[in-house]
Amino acid sequence: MNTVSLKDFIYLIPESFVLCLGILILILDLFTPVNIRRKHVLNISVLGLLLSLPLLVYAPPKGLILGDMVSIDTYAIFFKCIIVLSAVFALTMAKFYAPIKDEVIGEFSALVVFAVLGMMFMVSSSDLLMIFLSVEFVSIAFFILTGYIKNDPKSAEGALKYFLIGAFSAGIFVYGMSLVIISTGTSNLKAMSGILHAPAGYSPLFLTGFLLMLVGFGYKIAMVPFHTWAPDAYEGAPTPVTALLSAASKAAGFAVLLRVALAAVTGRADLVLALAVLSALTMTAGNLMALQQNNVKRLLAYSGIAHSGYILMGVVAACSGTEPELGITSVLLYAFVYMLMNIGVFAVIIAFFNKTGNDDMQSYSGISKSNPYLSLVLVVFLVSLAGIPPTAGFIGKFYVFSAIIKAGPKFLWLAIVGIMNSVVALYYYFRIAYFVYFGAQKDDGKVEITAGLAVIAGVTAGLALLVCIYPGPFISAAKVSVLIP
Amino acid sequence: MLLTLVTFIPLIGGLALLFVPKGKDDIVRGIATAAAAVALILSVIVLLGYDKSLAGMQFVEHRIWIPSLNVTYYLGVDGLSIAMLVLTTLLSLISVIYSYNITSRVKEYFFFFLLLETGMLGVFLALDFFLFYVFWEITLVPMYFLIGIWGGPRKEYAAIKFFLYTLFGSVIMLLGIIALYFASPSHTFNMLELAEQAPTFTKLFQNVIYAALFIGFAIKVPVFPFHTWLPDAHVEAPTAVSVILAGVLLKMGTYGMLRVSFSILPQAVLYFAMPLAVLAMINIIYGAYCAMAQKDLKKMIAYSSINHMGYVLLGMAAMTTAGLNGAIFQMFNHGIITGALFLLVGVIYDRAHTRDIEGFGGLGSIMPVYTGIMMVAVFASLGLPGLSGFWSEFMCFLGAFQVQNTWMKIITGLSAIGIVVTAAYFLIMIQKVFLGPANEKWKSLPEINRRELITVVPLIVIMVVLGFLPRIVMELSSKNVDSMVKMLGAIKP
Amino acid sequence: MLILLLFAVIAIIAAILVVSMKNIMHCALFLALFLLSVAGIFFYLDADFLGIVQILVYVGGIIVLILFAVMLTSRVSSALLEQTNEQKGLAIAACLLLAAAITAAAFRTPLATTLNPVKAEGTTHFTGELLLTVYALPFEIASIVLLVALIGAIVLAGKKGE
Amino acid sequence: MKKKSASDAGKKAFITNKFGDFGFSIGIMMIFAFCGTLNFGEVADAISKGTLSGSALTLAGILVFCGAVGKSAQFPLHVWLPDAMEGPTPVSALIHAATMVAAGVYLVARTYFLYAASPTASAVVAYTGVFTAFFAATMALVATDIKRVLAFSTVSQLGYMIMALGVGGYTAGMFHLTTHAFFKALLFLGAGSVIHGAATQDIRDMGGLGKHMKITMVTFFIACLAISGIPPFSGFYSKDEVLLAAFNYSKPVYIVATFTAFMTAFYMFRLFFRTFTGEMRTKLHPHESPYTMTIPLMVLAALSIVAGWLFVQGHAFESLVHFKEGAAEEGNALVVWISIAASVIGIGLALAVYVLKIVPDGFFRNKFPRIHKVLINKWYVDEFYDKTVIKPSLNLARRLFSFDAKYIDGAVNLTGIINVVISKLHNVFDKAAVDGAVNGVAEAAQSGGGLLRRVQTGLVQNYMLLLVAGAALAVVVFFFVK
Amino acid sequence: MMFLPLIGLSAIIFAIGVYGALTRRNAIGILMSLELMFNAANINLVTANKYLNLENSVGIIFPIFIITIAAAEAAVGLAIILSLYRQTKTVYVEKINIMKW
Repeated sequence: MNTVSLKDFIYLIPESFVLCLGILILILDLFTPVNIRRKHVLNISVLGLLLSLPLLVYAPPKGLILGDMVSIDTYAIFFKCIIVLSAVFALTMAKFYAPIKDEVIGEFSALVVFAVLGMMFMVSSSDLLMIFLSVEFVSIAFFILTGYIKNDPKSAEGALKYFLIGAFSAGIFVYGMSLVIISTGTSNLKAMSGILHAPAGYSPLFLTGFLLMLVGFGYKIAMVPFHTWAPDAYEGAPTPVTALLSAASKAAGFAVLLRVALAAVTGRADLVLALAVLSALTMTAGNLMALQQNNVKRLLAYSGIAHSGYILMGVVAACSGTEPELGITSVLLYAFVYMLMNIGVFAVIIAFFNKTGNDDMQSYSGISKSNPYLSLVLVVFLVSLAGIPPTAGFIGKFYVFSAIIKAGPKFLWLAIVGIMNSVVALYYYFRIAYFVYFGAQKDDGKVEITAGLAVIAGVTAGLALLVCIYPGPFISAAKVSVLIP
Repeated sequence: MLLTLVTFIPLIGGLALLFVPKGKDDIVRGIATAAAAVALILSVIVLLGYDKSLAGMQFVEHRIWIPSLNVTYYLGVDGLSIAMLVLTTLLSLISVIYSYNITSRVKEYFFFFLLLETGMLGVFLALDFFLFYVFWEITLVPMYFLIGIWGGPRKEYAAIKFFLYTLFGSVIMLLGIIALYFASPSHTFNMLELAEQAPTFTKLFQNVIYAALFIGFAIKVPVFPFHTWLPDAHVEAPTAVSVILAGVLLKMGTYGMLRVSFSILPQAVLYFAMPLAVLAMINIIYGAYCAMAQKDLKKMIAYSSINHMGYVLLGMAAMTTAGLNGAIFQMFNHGIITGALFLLVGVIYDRAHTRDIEGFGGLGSIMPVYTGIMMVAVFASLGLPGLSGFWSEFMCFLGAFQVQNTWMKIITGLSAIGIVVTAAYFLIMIQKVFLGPANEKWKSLPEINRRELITVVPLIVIMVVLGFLPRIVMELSSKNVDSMVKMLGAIKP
Repeated sequence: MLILLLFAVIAIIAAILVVSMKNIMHCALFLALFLLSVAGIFFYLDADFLGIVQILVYVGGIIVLILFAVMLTSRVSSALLEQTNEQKGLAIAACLLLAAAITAAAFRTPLATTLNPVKAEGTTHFTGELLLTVYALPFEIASIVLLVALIGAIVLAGKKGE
Repeated sequence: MKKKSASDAGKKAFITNKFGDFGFSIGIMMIFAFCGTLNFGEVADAISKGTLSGSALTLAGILVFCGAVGKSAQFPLHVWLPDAMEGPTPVSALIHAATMVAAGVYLVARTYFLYAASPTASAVVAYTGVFTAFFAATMALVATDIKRVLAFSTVSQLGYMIMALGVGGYTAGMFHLTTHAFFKALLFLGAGSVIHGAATQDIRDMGGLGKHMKITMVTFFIACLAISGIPPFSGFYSKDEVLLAAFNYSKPVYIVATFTAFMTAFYMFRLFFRTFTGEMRTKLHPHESPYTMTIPLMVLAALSIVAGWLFVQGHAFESLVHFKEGAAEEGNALVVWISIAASVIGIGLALAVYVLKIVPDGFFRNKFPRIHKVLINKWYVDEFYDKTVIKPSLNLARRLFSFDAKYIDGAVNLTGIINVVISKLHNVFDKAAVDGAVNGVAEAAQSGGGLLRRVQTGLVQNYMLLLVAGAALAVVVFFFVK
Repeated sequence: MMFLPLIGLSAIIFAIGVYGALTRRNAIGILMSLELMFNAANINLVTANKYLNLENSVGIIFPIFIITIAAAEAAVGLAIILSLYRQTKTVYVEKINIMKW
């Protein structure tokens, strides 16, 4: 039995801070009158999350602590920053999102904060037990958040589907884990990696278990064919939750998937190939289905699936060779970039929702005439999502493609599939732009641009442009955060 | 600093536009014109300061941009790009002036337009492949909106088709760029450095990369069979955008081939010379015949662009001094001439609201000045000696014929059929539109107005002047072409 | 050995009944039976603490919860309705495939199986020690998860915000 | 309508010339490719050094000749010249027909070193020339438009010159070019005067104009004599030299050329007699043209008379052009007499038909209606071109374009065969749904998306089944397919 | 040695659970089937702990957490079902498909 120093809890100060924040909000919620709750409670949670950022950035990385359960490394910190940032944005958006009633806004923000906490543990996890626990933690929080809008059957239905598929895949996930533990004798990734790389390390039982585990990860990152919940949950969930779900939850999923993959997949050609095939499937299916959508949130869900495919390309690149750095960097960068643009796009969607009352593309018809600012910002995000310079999306795509090309000619086909897909993707992204700019104007009414949404949209758009125009700091941040397996 | 200024002044102007209060369209137009004019003036300063006796890069700006990727902000001009630089700024200013007749969503229009100009200038000036790609892609989005919002009846279709097509090409190009980066010993995007390291690339690698880049460039040119976006885009685009599209954007493709493929992948260029020549031939003949079949004036000129870009390709496939010089010159000339033609078509369309060749007749007596100008442009386009188009076409053919290869000679010979067909379709058009009895329906069409004259006349003057003094442009590129031919000659087996 | 076999058979039969009974109430009861037999297996495998937890949490908590929900929705949970959907065939095929693959993989994996000696005092003390050392962090997190679930259940099922 | 045909003619002239230039430009490129220069002197040197020789030289020569064929309206590109007579005034017709076309002849003469070095090329030139001369003359026999007759005669005379160059008589060719310029200018201006006076161009409507337009008639007569080659008018000297060169080159060529001289005399005097003699056929009010028109006529008439004689004095013309072809050939009395005889017979025949009416007017037309029809229709060359070149070109253009619109677009959009297959399937299953499938990619992608979309049934257990199936499939593939 | 038979048992129970989750029309029924799946994993782990040398005795600790999570999920899941029931008056999942495609 290892000796475990409980003093290492000191390295979990950011997590503890977020936990305390969540509890504080719950308590505060009790003593705040309903009419000022939206303002005060949300402000405090945003502020608190913002405060945790410096804690994260300036806390020294430590490596594996607490019985090798979690790893406080720069890799995790990078993802934690993404998560916290997207939660900050999501909560700010929630302030202007009417369907979430004042009465429950306190619990809402507390749940978001707890979800953030879960995701923070998730990206640090380096033990199957921790992975399971934190993944389920996050899932449970999101089940609740998805079904948060009372009286909206879509919200409840989304939550039910999300929950049923989530719990079901959790069952498969944990069963896979049990097989992996049986076959390797350990639940610790580091130890597992060592055992696997011994001769005959990959037993059939392990492979079966790992594939079943892949279901759990696949569900988390919306990988085909485990993606089916995403469109329904995205459409049903309150839009701020959708934003958080697509930006943070996905990033966290990738963080933990990559961590596991680096330990278990690297050097196993067939597993890498399996990931590559899944990547190709994911982006293709996601894009093709997105072509059909008229609901913007649903469309973004499919597009998010496609983006998962792109990020998986980075994972494939990271696992395929002896030099995983570029692949890991590309995953980190893409996750960050994707967070930026998705958050921005959802901010605009909320603004438009506040005007039109629904998320259908057709209802955006000609909206650019009355709302040139938001429309232009929206175009920046669409361009970015399509991966066209000078936007962040391009840098992300560039890195992913770089990584996959560097992995050698054996994954050239994947790169080409990716290329084809980015062309298809352009079509549906610009279908939104088509309605916004080319459609016949419906009425003259201006969207009441709430300052907060405008700021979020503006800031994320600015960042999206900055990441391409002056990418140095972002890239070096990703580079120092590369996980050395 | 000069080149940076040239490149970004339009963008700065475009951003400034956004802060103009609503309804002040004249201020918007003023700012846009000023920005385009400043860019033109600066580019002329560059041209005057350009030393044509040197083959190397001039006005170089080199700064670190993304250190971790070894990406640099690297601008410079040489003989390949200087003509394109001036062409771009000139046509942009002219198009901006022509666009005064745009009345809806003026602010957005000029914003997108100036953004487009920055993108185009960047493409011609960038010497870092990454930077090049960024600018290359920047041109797409404004073009999409320019066609999609202010275009003709089928604008949405044309816009998305243009966008998808060119994006498809450019993403494949991106793969090629990345592969080049990793293959180069110093992991660099610097085009000049890559050119130096060209010998380290294997032949197979060069061929593969060439193919990847070619698709990207070919779609832009456009080379048969990637050309179908062009007629649609041209027909639906507003006049000024057509001018830019034909005048400048198409050149990005051939410029890319010269700048990238010819200097970085010389082996592959030699390997693919013959296929390129065949494609050039197809472009010339096919484009000409398609143009002949058109009933729509604008579509005809659009197809004539395919035809004329074929000459450029032929000159490039020749890889001789005359051919390459001719190709570069033809790029410039085609920009000027086709730009003028589109403007002129725009003039008549604005008046008659139709472009049906059959529907006109006898305009010569109704709009004599307009007819005269149109004639000059048409004759320049079909290569009448004494006008600029002749020289470049002739040089392209001459260069191609010089190649010591029977097939090449046959291809060149066949391509020359295109010249005849070109003359045929233009003359048919002239006859149907301008000659013959005046059509009663158009009796009251007003003559070309001052704004339109201001835009067209400079182009006509350039055609005539270059018709007599082709050396003005030809000299600019000759040094670079010499060294390029020498380099290609050295590796020839 | 026989005891184990007995528990195993009961578990399987109960499991099958859980997924095939028409009356949802009966299903819940068979689930309880299943959980109890699994607890029996745990006891047999010297995991006495876990067995206790199984009985307490599952049978005492979850089953009660489920029964509660069944009764709340009883108006529609009529026993007369068909309880399985049309994708039965496909589901059976997929499940058989999965079970076969897992079993085959297990049989093809050479594992050095030995009987682990069990400490005389049972596993409770030992488990507690582990939970406060190596597994201290998961233990803490588990408590937060339960807190979140609690809040969530209240928010979702409660009348607040309607 | 007049203007329309004028613009048609302009177009025709331009395009036909382009065809010639097409060959010409390739020829130039070829020369450049071989010799590396386009300087005449240097090219000549290169040829003498053998840099350009053999079949390449022949080809280059023929290609360069193409330019002359177009510009000088030689068969088969002669079609534009008669139509160009539609030009508004006789003066412009003069420029068009008499002087501009000389450029082609000049081109061949200027590049004589090509032909001197290549017998095949020069033979092509010679035969083209003589055929054109004959061919155009036949058409001139029946033409009724005064300007058209002159145009055909121009073509014919140009054929003469070209032939002369082809048979090696460079000086002769250039000489004929010079003298021809005088009398053809005279003829055109005379015709202009006639048209001005009679207000018609159709010689069938004229007759007896001589009474009213004396100066015109006399000068026109002089020009007709000159072109017919009657001594001592200028045409005699040059034509004589041309025929001499042909005689020395090849007898058949010579015979055809001489026959052409006969026809020339006949149709020129046909024109003359029908215009100026006999009865007036319509009620015109002809009047002599003003002095501004008649004085040039007189000057040109004088030149037409003396120019030939002047130039042969002391080999004046040869020393002027000095081709390196050695001394001029000796005169051949036989050739001289035969050519004079041919001309005289031609004039006599015309006299017999149109003045003395020994042979009834229309005799030929009635006797050989088919041949007449062919000639009137200019040997159907235009129709032939229309059927074989113009229509097919336009058709090709249309086809290519529709091909472009339908297939390339479709096929490219869809990246290949999938589109075709899908559209075929559509065809089989749902005929009504078939349409061009132009936007293949989008369609294919859309329908692909549509199929995939069916996966998203909205039923959560379908989703779960998919999930399990995916996992099971992965496991199975992993263990059993590998 | 009962190792492999116990693994087989868990596989069977897992398969039964999956089958139930795929076919039960009643959402609560699905929930119960899910419990079977979790228990299958628990059996695996406990068996492994008995017969294999697992690091840190993860075989008996992990099930504790699985049970905890199962309880939490059951609570949340039932809450969701109840919330939906209140709106749509049904617990049959195939009737819940307003969102699709």
